[in-house]
Amino acid sequence: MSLLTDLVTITCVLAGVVFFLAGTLGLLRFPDTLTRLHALTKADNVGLALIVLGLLPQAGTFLDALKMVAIWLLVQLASGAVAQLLAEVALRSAHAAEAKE
Amino acid sequence: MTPAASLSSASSAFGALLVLAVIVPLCGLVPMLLCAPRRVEQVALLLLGLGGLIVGAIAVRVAATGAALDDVIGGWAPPLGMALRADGLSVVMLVMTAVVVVATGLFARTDRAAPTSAMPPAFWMLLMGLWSALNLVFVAQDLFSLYVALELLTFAAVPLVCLDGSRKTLDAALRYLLFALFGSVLYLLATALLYGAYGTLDLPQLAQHVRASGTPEPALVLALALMSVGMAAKAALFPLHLWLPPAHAGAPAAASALLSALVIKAPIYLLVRIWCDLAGPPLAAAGAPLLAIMGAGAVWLCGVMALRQGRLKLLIAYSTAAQIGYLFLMFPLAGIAGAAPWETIAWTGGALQLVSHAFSKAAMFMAAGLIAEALGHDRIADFGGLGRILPVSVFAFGLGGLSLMGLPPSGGFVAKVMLLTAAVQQERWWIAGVILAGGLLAGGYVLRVVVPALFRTGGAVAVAQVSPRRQGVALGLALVAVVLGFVPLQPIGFLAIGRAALIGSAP
Amino acid sequence: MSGSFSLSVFGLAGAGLVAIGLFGLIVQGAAFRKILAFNLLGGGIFLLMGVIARRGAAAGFGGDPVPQALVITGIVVAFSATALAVALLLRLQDAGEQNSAAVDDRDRAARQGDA
Amino acid sequence: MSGALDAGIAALLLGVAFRVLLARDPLGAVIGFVALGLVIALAWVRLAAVDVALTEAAIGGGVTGLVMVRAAARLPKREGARQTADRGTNWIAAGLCVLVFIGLSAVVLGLPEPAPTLAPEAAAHLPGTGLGNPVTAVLLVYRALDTLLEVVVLLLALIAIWSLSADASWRGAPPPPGPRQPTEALVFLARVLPPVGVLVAIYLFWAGADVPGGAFQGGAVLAAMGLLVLLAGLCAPPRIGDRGLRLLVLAGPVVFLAVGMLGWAVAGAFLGYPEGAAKPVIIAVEAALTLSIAVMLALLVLGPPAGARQP
Repeated sequence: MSLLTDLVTITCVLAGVVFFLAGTLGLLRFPDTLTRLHALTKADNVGLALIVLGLLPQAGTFLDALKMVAIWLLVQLASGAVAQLLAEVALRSAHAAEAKE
Repeated sequence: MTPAASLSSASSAFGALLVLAVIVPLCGLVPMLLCAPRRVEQVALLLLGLGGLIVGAIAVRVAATGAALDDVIGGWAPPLGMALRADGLSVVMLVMTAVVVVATGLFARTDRAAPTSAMPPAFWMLLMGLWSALNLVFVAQDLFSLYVALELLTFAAVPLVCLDGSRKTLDAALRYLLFALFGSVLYLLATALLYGAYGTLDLPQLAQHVRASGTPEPALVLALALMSVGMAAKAALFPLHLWLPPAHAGAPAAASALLSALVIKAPIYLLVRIWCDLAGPPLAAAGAPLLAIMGAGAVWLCGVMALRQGRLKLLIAYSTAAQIGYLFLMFPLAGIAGAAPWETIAWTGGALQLVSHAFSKAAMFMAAGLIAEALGHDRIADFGGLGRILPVSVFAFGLGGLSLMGLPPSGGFVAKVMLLTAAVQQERWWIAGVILAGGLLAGGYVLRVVVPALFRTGGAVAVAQVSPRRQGVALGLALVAVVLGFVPLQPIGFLAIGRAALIGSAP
Repeated sequence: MSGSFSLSVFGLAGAGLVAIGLFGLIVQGAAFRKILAFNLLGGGIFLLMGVIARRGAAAGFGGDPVPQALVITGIVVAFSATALAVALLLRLQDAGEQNSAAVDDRDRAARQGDA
Repeated sequence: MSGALDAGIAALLLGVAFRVLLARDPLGAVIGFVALGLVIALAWVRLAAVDVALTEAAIGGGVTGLVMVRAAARLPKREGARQTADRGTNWIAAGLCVLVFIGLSAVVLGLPEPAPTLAPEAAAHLPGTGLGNPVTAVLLVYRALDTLLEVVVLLLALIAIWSLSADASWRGAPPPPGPRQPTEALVFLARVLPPVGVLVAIYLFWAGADVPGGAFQGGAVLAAMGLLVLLAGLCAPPRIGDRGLRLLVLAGPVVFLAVGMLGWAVAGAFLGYPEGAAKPVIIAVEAALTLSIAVMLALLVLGPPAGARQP
């Protein structure tokens, strides 16, 4: 039983880490703000989801598990909203640059 | 709670007065923020009276018992808790502060005849915060409380510079703030290191640890260096004085008086405590000459700068930077490495210089403010005939100038004679030379203002009336500086109250 | 926490942060960057206090609570200082944008009208 | 393993700090600064100081970061740009700072062993206070005067900032902090997050008596929620002359001062607490403090009220 849950945890967390790494790579290598944002939010949201999923079996109590899910939800909310804000700023400055040219 | 166990460390009877001196001005902020803006001034004046009474009571109590006043906050003795203490020197500082603050309040009061000249409500709130912070600096024993007090002082003092909201004063205020923050950050770092080395923040306990341990810890050496640089930045000691002239000269007269007379004295008082109480003899012997060299630089360079100013307020501001230099000459002369520096004539001389500078400088800034108000400018070149227009203000300026020059009768005279005596006795001729040369420079810049004002005709034309009450306040402060000239030329016992116990007794 | 190694590492990081902040405070020309540098310097000092607190772990506590409490106070004070400095800087900016003499006169008039 | 983790955090910390120092434009520097706040918060967790970690993340990085972001946005680029001194000054300053680094490191690494600590003393008196969190005990019992004065520092900083207003009678409101047309995402966030945030703030304040948390952390989260609502333009900044607002600002200091003075009556010392009933009194003080700190932090971020010049 414990071996199985540990296996699930390791698999999920490792997969999550891969997503984080991919997102970070995208952040560093992609050419402009919008594509970077795309890499960052997609990868990080899935990555965090996988890590939370992997840690759920390790949670001592139901409350702890609930807290982890709540954290995931809050991060989703925040990163979604922030990404949209950043995207709008990026679009606006891109338009401004075009107008100047 | 176990008060029985923790209340062991003694608060003296009436120790609560120390807490009151700190919190009463703060309590005043509550009605000031809730009442109508035009009532703020009345609340402030009421509190000035109340605060003055509290400080008076502290002074009477300490003088009557001949012992320091102690208070342990919440009954939690150091090192876990924190204590307040007023010894002879602190009481002198508290009284000096109270006199200047109350006088400034009376000076800044709205004239019924000219209500448009009223100070904004913010001035009165900042005045209360400033007073509380200064009182805390003079009575706190805990290094971190002192840090908080210094920051309170900064936040109260900086906006006073730019009350008129002009670009020039805002610029001066920002520069002042950055210097002050730089100073407090270094002080905080030093505090952290001392706690890491000794496990307490209480100054008397730290002093005992330092004296018990023999060779100085590296942490102590670094902490002293950091605190000295930090406090020198806050006190505008040469060569960190560049922020002072624009800030002190740009502020309204009442604010300049507070800044020049009181605010820069707080870091200097802390330096005295750090070097005399905390450093321990070997380090004090090494550090004192360095402080004195910086002081000598200030006396010389800032004195010369004051001579070259064309505007009266800038001249007075540079003279502040020069005069605080004298205070640093005190360190080697008082033999702070010795057994009882507070019994030396240089200790008394230093304290007297600090106090008489406060009174005379406050008087001079007020007089300068009145002159600027009456003439519409403060260009010294156009002061011809000023003596006829504003005799009382010019007289107050001149009397204040006596202290700066070190001419009798004035507190500055007695102070400088005492420092000179100590320098000659110890055959430190270069210090004696600095004191004499500084006096000549001061004579030069004071007479540059007074002589044309009194003996030259023409030029000055009054464009506005100034109130006799304000002139009276300036004159009153100048007279206090003169009266200090009648203290006897010997160490004053009051200044030694409570100091021996600080270092002598075991915890 | 693997004992003294980690403490040394954070001690060095704190000292480094202090040095970086100090450098910025001295050489940066713009007030805005000086304010940032002041915060770096403060952060380094707090970190050193954290190391000192951690060294004093005893009585079942992970660290000496006294320096930890001091840091909390210090962070709040540093924030107040930053807010004041930024407000001053922005006000200076506003004052510079307009004809300063005219602004001063209007300010004074506003003050007098309200008093 | 954990040593490597700490070394990684420390290296990241210094790297980000250099980025803040060297970034060309002001916004880049500020973004680095906010990131630094998070890294430092991590360091605090590793140093077993969760109370401080929460404060650093909420105030040191969060609210301070917000102040700096607003400043960076309003300043012209050249004002916040990196201006280097001449080469000579740079080298002298660099030399000085390297010396400071070496001296400081030597002192900190060479501090005496065993380290002096007040932890045992703080622990010994903890049962008498009724509190479980030693940091809260230091802040509100042993060194309560410092905390009282710290709240006064906030109050005085607020007065100082208001005094910069051209509106000397303090009737107006600070200018709205947000963009003129807030985006839908921001508005959505400002509608959804505050209830959660308020809950977290109340939890932090309430739990602070026994586990990490307290008035400052709770107040900072509350302030952030208020600022979020203002940023999204869901309501206008309050007029600073408002009596209710002033009462909120003063609630903490007044309750704290009143409790302090009651101490003379019940315990014979300023800020002494009644025997056996210390905890409820402390909780009451903390409740008032949380509210006042939240309001003051938010007002400090908002800045001086627009004066006559900006109608």
